This record gives sequence, C-alpha cells and structure tokens, in this order.
Amino acid sequence: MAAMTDTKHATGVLASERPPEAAGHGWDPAAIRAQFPILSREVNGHPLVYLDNAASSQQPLRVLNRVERYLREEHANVHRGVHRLSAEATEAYEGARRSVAAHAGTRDPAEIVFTRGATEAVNLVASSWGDASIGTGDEIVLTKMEHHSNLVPWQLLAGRTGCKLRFVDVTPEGTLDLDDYDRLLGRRSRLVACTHVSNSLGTVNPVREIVDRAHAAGALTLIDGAQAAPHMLTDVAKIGCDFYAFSSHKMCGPTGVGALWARRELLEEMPPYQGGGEMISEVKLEGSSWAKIPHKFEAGTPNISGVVGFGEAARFLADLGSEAIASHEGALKRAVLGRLREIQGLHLYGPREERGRTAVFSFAYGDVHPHDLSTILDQRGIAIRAGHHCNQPLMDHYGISSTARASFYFYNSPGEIDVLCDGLAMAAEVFGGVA
Amino acid sequence: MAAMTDTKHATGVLASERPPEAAGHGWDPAAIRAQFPILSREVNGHPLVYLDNAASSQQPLRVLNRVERYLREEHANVHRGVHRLSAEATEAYEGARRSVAAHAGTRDPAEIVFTRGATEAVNLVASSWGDASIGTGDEIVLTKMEHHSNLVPWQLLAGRTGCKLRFVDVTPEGTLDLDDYDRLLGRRSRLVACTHVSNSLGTVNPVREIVDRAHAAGALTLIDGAQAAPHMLTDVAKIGCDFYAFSSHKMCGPTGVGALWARRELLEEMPPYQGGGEMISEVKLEGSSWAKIPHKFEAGTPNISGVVGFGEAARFLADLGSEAIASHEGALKRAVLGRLREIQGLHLYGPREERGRTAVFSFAYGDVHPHDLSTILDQRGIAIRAGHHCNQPLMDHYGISSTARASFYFYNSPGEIDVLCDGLAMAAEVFGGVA
Amino acid sequence: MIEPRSTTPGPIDREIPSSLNQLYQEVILDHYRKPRNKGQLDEATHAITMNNPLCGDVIELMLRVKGGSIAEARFLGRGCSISQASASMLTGRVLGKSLEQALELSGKFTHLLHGDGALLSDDDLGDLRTLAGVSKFPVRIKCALLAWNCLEELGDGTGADGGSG
Amino acid sequence: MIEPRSTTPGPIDREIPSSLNQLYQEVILDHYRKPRNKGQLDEATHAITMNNPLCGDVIELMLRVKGGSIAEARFLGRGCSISQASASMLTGRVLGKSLEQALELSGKFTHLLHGDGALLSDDDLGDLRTLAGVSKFPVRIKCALLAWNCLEELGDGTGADGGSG
Ligand SMILES: Cc1ncc(COP(=O)(O)O)c(C=O)c1O
Ligand SMILES: Cc1ncc(COP(=O)(O)O)c(C=O)c1O
Ligand code: FES
Ligand code: FES
Repeated sequence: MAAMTDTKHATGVLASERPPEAAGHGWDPAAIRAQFPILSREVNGHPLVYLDNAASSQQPLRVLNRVERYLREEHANVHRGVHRLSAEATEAYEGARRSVAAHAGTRDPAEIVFTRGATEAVNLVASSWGDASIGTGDEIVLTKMEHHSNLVPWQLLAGRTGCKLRFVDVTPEGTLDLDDYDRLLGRRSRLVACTHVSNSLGTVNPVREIVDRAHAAGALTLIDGAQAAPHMLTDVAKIGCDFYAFSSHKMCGPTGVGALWARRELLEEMPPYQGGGEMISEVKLEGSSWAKIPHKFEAGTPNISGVVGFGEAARFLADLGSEAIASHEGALKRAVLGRLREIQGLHLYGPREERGRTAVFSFAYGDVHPHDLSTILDQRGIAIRAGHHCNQPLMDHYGISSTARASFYFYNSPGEIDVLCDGLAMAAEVFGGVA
Repeated sequence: MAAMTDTKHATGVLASERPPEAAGHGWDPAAIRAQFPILSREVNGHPLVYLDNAASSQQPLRVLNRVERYLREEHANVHRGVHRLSAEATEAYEGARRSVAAHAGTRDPAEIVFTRGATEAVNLVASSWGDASIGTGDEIVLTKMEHHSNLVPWQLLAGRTGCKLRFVDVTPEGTLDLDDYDRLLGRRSRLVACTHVSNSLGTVNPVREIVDRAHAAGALTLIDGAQAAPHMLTDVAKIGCDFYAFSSHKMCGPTGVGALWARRELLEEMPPYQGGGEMISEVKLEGSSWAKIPHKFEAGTPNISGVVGFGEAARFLADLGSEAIASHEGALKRAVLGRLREIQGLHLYGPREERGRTAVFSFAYGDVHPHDLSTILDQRGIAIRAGHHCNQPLMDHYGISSTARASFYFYNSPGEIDVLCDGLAMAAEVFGGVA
Repeated sequence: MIEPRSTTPGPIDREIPSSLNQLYQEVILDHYRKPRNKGQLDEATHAITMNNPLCGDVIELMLRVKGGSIAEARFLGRGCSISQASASMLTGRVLGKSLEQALELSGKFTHLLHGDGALLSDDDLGDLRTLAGVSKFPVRIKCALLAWNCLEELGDGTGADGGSG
Repeated sequence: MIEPRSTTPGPIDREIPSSLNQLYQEVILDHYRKPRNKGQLDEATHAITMNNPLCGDVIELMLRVKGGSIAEARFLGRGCSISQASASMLTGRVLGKSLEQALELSGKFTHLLHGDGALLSDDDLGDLRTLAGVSKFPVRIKCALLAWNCLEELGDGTGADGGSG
C-alpha cells in the first residue's frame, strides 16, 4: 500500500528529496503543493480544493516521511532507556522539542510542554496554575471571540473556584474593543486569556498591546496561538506573554500533539498537572516528588511519533521562511478579498481590509444556509467548513448560528480562488438566486 | 524516503498484502515478523532483538499503512464537517472506536473514551469521577504493584480531597495478598484501582475476584489494563469492572492514544473532564452544556491518525486471534522460564511458574547492575529495559532500586531467547563472573 | 511570486451535478423559503425542542392532539433548507393522524432517507418523497430527520409536557 | 506451532566487543566491587545528595574541607559500576585540593567523557582516565558524572549545609 501510494505521488517524493528548492529562495507553488500528497486527491470527480485549513492543515511528505522513518527504524519508549532504540527515540523526541521551542521564539526547550493540542494546553494552565492561584473574587478577562477551547476551561475553573469571567467586547468589524478591555481590567484581574488570531474572523489581535496592559494591571497573560503558529506569527519573546498555546495539526504536523509554552519560573512554580510515569522524581506509597520541567507536566508515554512529526513540521515551516509564507498568504488574502467583494449577496464577517487579518474568511451567502453551501461546494471538490467553528458566543454576538468559512494556507493556489468563486456562482444557481 | 524504505522491507510489504495468511489459521512466525519493519533493523551490527515490549510495542505494516492512507487521502478535522474529507475522517475515527470497543469487550462504542494513553485514562477518572465523588474519610484501595500511572493520580486526588489510600500487599512470589485485600476493604472503600497484569513481574491478577469483592463492599473498580490489552486478556463484560484503562502503543498501535472504557451510566453521570471544542452541546458566555458521551470527555481536536491506527491495531490483533497469540506467547514463556532457571546468578522476580503470568521477566543478575547489563546486551542488539519500570514502591518492597526486564510479544521468536541467554553469558564474562 | 489573480488550469465544469438538482428541488426550496405552519402553537398538548449535533441548529415541534388525533402541528427554530422543508412538510402530513400513525410515517420516512427506493411509490409519504435525494448525502440525513426525531420523542411520551409550547 | 526451543539462524558471535572491554576495565570493576571511601563522613563540612534521572540511583557526597583544602571525602548511595567507580575514584583524586582545584578537575573529567582525547595524557586525572571508554556510551555519561555533579553543586555553595552529612 505504502509503495503504491508512493508511485502515485512520484513528484511529491522527488520534491521531498530536494528540500532546498522548495524552501526559501524561489517560492515554487507547484513544488510546494507536490509536497502534500492529499492535495492531488479528487473529490466527486474534481481536484480537491482544500479550504478548511483553520480546522486542520495537511501534512507534507517531509513530515510523513520523518514519522514513517521513526516508526520503521527508531521507535521505543522514551526516557530512561539504555538500549539503542530508546536512546534514538529519546533524541528524536527531545530534538523535536528544540525545533518547536525555536518556532515559539524561546531558546529554552524546557519551556515547551507537549500536550494533545492547544485545547489541552489551555486546560493544563487552568488546572495546574488556575487551581493553585485563583480564588473567589478573582477575575479572568477573556474576549467574546474566544474559541470554546479558550473559554470552557475557564468556565470550569470558575465553577471550581468561584472566580469571575469578564469578556472584552468585539466591534462590528470583528476586532477587539480595547476601550472595553481597559474598563474590564482591574485590580481583581489575575489573568487575561485571549486568542492571537480569531479562527472565525481571521482578525489578528494586538497581542503585545493586550499583554502590556494586562501586565500593567498586574495580571498574567495566556495567548491562544492555535491560529497564529501556522503562519509563523508566534514569537513569545516579542509578545511578552506568560503562556502561549498551539497545536501541531494546524501547522503541517500530526494530530494529537500541541504545545504549551510558559515562562520557566511559572512552570517551575506550578504544581503538576496529571500524575503517572515520566513526571516523577521519586515515588513512595505515601507521596511523590516531581521531575524537573518540562517532564513534570508530561505524565505517561507521550505521543512520541506525533512529537517527532511536530518537530519536523516546525523545521519545514522554518525552511520555507516566515517572510515567504507571509508574502504568499498575503497575495492570496488580497485576491480573495477582491473577489468576495464582487460577489452579490455575500456578506463577509470580520475585517474587510487586508490589514490585521489572515486568510480566513467567514461569510453569509444570501439565504443559503452554510451547510447547504458546503454540501454544494463539496460536489465540486471544494472543502469549506460550515458551522459555529467552536465560536458560539461570537455567533450569538452577530445574531447568527453559523457561517461558511473558507480558510487558506500557503499551499493554496490562486486558481483555487477561481474554483471557489465558481462554486459560489453554482450555489446561487441551485438556490435560484441569492437574496 | 518512504519509497526507499519500502524497497528495503520488501518482504514486509508482501506480507501486508496477504493478511489472511498471517492471520489466524496457521501461525507463520516469519510472516508475522515480516509485518513489523523495525524487526529487520540492525543494532551495533547485530539483528535487533526487541525485548522491551512492556514499555512499547512495535507497529505492523497494516497499522502503518492504514495511518499513511489516512494522512495521504482522508485527513481533515473530525465531527461537524460536511465536506467529504471531514466525513471520511469522522467515519475512520468512529469506526476505530467500534474496533477498540470490540477489543475491550463491549458492544457499546460510546463507552470508549479516547485518551492519550492509559495514564490519561486513569487521570480522567481521578479528576472527573474522583473530584465529584470522593471526600475526606473515603478510602481508595490500591496495590503495592501499581504502575506510577495508577498510583500518582490517586495521590494527587488524595491531596485535593483528603481521602486515604490503602495498599494491598504483595507476596514474595509477586502475587497480590488477597487476605490483606479483604482486611483493607471496608465500608469506607469507594474505589479499588488495580492493575490487570503487572508490568514488572508479569503477574496476572485475579481481576474478576478482585472486582467481585470490591462490589460486595460497595466500592467501584478500575482495572489498569495497559499490560493486559496487548495480550487480548481484556473483556470488561467478563471482568465486571466499572472502569478499564489501556494504551494503544503497547498493543501494536500508535503512540499518544489510549482508551478509557467505563460503564455507560457512569460516563453519563460524570462531569466533564477537560473543556474545549467537541465536548460541548451549547456554549454561552455564562455557561455551557455538554455533548453526549463519549464526546463529553474528548475536548479539542483528538489524535485522529492515532485513533485510526489504534482501531487498525485492534483489528489486527483480532485477526491474529486471542488463542493463537496466547498459545505462541505461552510457548515463549515456557521456553524463557526454562532457560532462565538454568542461568547461574540469575534471580527472577515474580511468579516462577507459567501459570498466572505473562512473558514479562524482571530479574537481578548477580551483582551486574541492570543498566550495565542493558548496555552490554545492547552491544549484541538486544533491547531490554533496566530500571524501576515506573514501579518504585514495588522495588522498595523488594528492597531493590531496579531490575533488568525482558518482555516478549507474539512477534518474538524462540531464537531470540537463545540470543538473550548468550548475551547474559557474555555479560558474566565482561564482569568476570557473576556472584 | 504568485499573481493575485490567475486562471484555473483547464475549463471549469459549469453544469450542476444531478445529485444536487435532486437534492435541492424546487418544492424543497419553496418549503424552506415559505415554511408552512411555522410559528408558536399556543394550545399545544405536546412540545419538544431538539438540536442537531452536526450544526447546533434547533427545531421545536408543537402538536395539538385532540380526540386521539393530531389536530394541529407547528414548528419553530432555524436550520438548513433540508431541515426546514422536512419540518414544514411534517406539519402538513401528520394532520388527522394518531400519534401512532404519525410514528409509522416517521419510520417510513427514515427508511426512505436510508435509500429504500420502494417507498417512492408510497402515497402516504406525499411530498416528503421529494426529500429522497438526501439519501445520497449521508451527513445531511440528520437534517432531514431533525423534526421527525422530535416527533418520535413526543410519541415515546418522554418529551410531552402536556401544556403550552 | 513454534518449538519451545530452537536454534538461532547462523552462529553467534561470541567475542566481547572492544568497546565493552574498554568500558568495563578491571580497574573500574574493582572500584565497583571494592569502593574506596564509601561510608558516612561524620565531620563533613559539605554534603549533598543527587539523583540520576536516567535510573533514579542516588549518590551522597560528603567532604571535610579544612584550611581551604579537602581533607576527607566519602560517598554513599547505590548505582551502576560506572557511577560507583567514578565516585570512588573522585574521593581519592580530590584529596588535598582546594574546592576550586577540584572543580577544575571536574571540568577536565567532563571533557574527557565527552571525547576529548588530549586529556588522556593529563596526569591530574590519574585513574579517572580509565573511564574514558564511557564516551562511546552517551546515555551512560550521566552515571560517570553523578558524583561530580554533587561536587559541582557543593562548589557552587548552593548544596553546602555546613554541618553533618
Ligand atoms: C483559536 C483556536 N484556539 C484553540 C483551538 C483548539 O485547538 P485543538 O483543537 O487543536 O486543541 C483552535 C482549533 O480548533 C482554534 O482555532
Ligand atoms: C501497568 C501499566 N499501567 C499504566 C501504564 C501507563 O501507560 P501509558 O504510559 O501508555 O500511559 C503502563 C505503561 O507504562 C503500564 O505498564
Ligand atoms: S445544517 Fe443544521 S439542520 Fe441542517
Ligand atoms: S545506572 Fe544508575 S547511576 Fe548508572
């Protein structure tokens, strides 16, 4: 099976064998697409047009092959093993930590805790830091555009501790109302938890500003970077935050793995999160002591192959280069905005200009329900997402229950914008016109 | 790279293309080994002899290929998606749940919650069920042979709730002292959490008996099946327990995934575990309601490819057949026991007879420190584990700090027993004899 | 650098796939845009609200049962064209039926959606048969069944609150 | 069915690899089995216990510093042959040195373990040079350094408790 697949995607394999070409210098869209085997798949007789990248991205051959090599040649349980495979697996695992640390913008790999994803990273902070530091009367400041993963863990914490949640308002343009933020910040604020980039609107929030004001008020800050890390906007040193959460599967890496970055001193102070193997220093029946960071927070056998792939994905993105990615995605973004504006009956949520947004587009299309639209586009091989995108409070804010969302990544091509627009035209036809 | 690897392991690929032969009827050791690419690797110029299966097993081509196909053809985020890839990914994910449910011995896939591994499964119960049900004065009965993953989460719970932990004693032969168990069980017992198979000693505990006595005392039961599930000893219906935890990576599946099985009524009653996407029904800023089981317990994007591989691993084991596995492993076990008994200076911990044990062998070898032994064996390509095996209290019980552990799986061959014994002889020579 | 706007390689197939034409028939779009019996039923004897886990859309179904048969049926809520059309048609087709008969109809409709072609000639289903095209779109079956799941819950008695909606 | 006992395919290579012979030299095994200066040092001025994260083994190093130089050194704890031999040798080699000089020795030893061959001719290292073979076994370097890490902690002053061990 593996052999067959490889033959089918021969160009992809070739591309993977000359990374320098695909990486950096000249941006070769075809070579980059060829790195992603799934992009040459057909759906309903049409080439797949994958515009659901904000939900999960695809994996390039470099990552697939690195993981495969790990599984075929290096797998054993990590840490504490003396035999060769165990040493190799441990080196692969800890090497990935260094790559992910570099991606996050820290020089200290011990500041990277591997989790199942951004969701678990937030839960880890809510449970370990939150339960130890938060009490009745304390306040946590969130925003109305948070993903459920950066909202529900705090609701659960509020249920356990009696702390209060406050929510920064969102302007009609889909940006944060910073005046409202100032009003909410106060001496009871213990933490500000805010998304870096909105997964529904594409809004890029002014995280440095948000962090500075929080610190001035004496609050710590958690930035949800799930939608920023894929676009290489993550630099914890520049942002100045205290916690930063992100997921591998949205940035060309495997599912089931993500990272929490936190300042070393915080991690060192925080009590452990889950109990089990790997996270201990000494265990007695009566009680235990904990391993050093980051292992204190990584109980049990980790997602070793996932972490190895995550590290490779971080290196892959670094080789492409943040500027090249930004410039290609910027061009896509401009083009999409231009085209969507021309489409009758299409209402775009979030920033209507290029500035301060990513290439994630949530919209309403006349009275065509987003799920009907997605079904129709799927018949043309176009994958968009319909729904609340784990943003129900933001939907409520706009008085809607769902949107259609097309989210682009650097491997998307301008031609795919045409296909999307054509699909929208077809949907209008199916529905006998859109209002 | 993938293509190269395939050429190298050509026999493996062939084997994967005729599963019926490797599966069931005639047990063909060579065909089975050929399914595992890593087993044809060399270490230090010798064929790899992988005897660290209790730490983590290897993955067969069937699993590798299923995951690869998922990643190259089907990947998207699961649940709630309308487009084709999302539907396919969801079907692959939920199909895997059915396979894992069958492996666990339940007909109700909603009773399977996917976790990062056995460790997280135990932590989930300690956190969700434990925090809601346990208070000061309550008692949790554990045993002195628990893996840290089935001990530390309860220590942390005790720290949060003030409950008391009691520990069933271990006999010199490495079995549970059931009289002591009866003494400890009482009206304060709320939960008995016990391993099915000891990861250090190989002891198979009488779980049905343990569960019955616990239920008679009014306590619930959690069985840690991490070392039982790989050998197809898992049948929750027969065991009668309330919770059962196991890991994919010890049963031919990917890392980073495992399962908690629990009775439907319990799962329905239990409050959620982590907060985030997927686990909600409706989210408002002021509070949220939860999805039905099992999704209530699966916050955030799950380890989709890991789960898909886990399901394939369960099907792979089912195709091999529990009887065939038991009979092959039984033969290995007999042979190892016979050989180890002949070796001077070797002291075996745990059951000295075949009955009531698996093919996991912990031993001391004269005054050769286990880590020195592992280094020496590694030079012959033999991977054993040295250490406390996340069983420090059990080590304390025996007055030692570590053992050497050779753990066999169905893909090991009798010839590998010879290589191990030869390696032990060489170690004695290096150390100028063993006392 | 890429061009901000390029043409796709090769001509685009502009024809609407027949599966879509079968799914989004005019009757269905008409029910979607002009739903029948949408609104509050103040004298409801039975009422229940259910949600579609696929999308979070919600439908409330209200019935007035009098003398053993359904005298009035209305619905509220929002959702896609399929769920709205299906609910709208439901409120028409169940009139005059006993709850038992309505559940029988629900069973037939469910089979139709799962591809049982024989039911296409079952007149009891009436215009509901125009929804048969959903069977080609498995993820959307939940949409078509949303209102009917309400009906089944009501039929089981569990959802009846015997009072106003 | 498999036979309970079979022969391996091909003859087994029975020679001890030279890397192993270099690692487990007689001197080392001798220190392992008859460690020097192992025991409690009641009049210790400095003492610290450290643990090897690889294995959980523990070494306690105790020093008596008098007039600026190490008058006595002892250790306790258990571990593999490499850690025990290294600790045993340490307690001999640091005698008469100031803490600073001892730390310098520690630096050299660390470099030796990381493969700096030039140090093989450094007499200051003495019999510690027999541990150079550890450099071929990276995961075991922590074993050889365990007692030395204790020394470094003591030298930094952070681990000194100025009293009894
Ligand atoms: C902004 C944001 N935060 C958090 C998450 C949660 O990430 P994951 O599902 O990978 O845990 C997502 C992705 O769904 C997201 O878009
Ligand atoms: C008996 C036992 N329980 C629990 C675990 C923990 O499993 P995992 O590390 O996969 O979470 C293990 C494996 O190390 C084990 O052997
Ligand atoms: S998409 Fe919500 S009911 Fe159809
Ligand atoms: S193995 Fe423990 S100190 Fe060497």
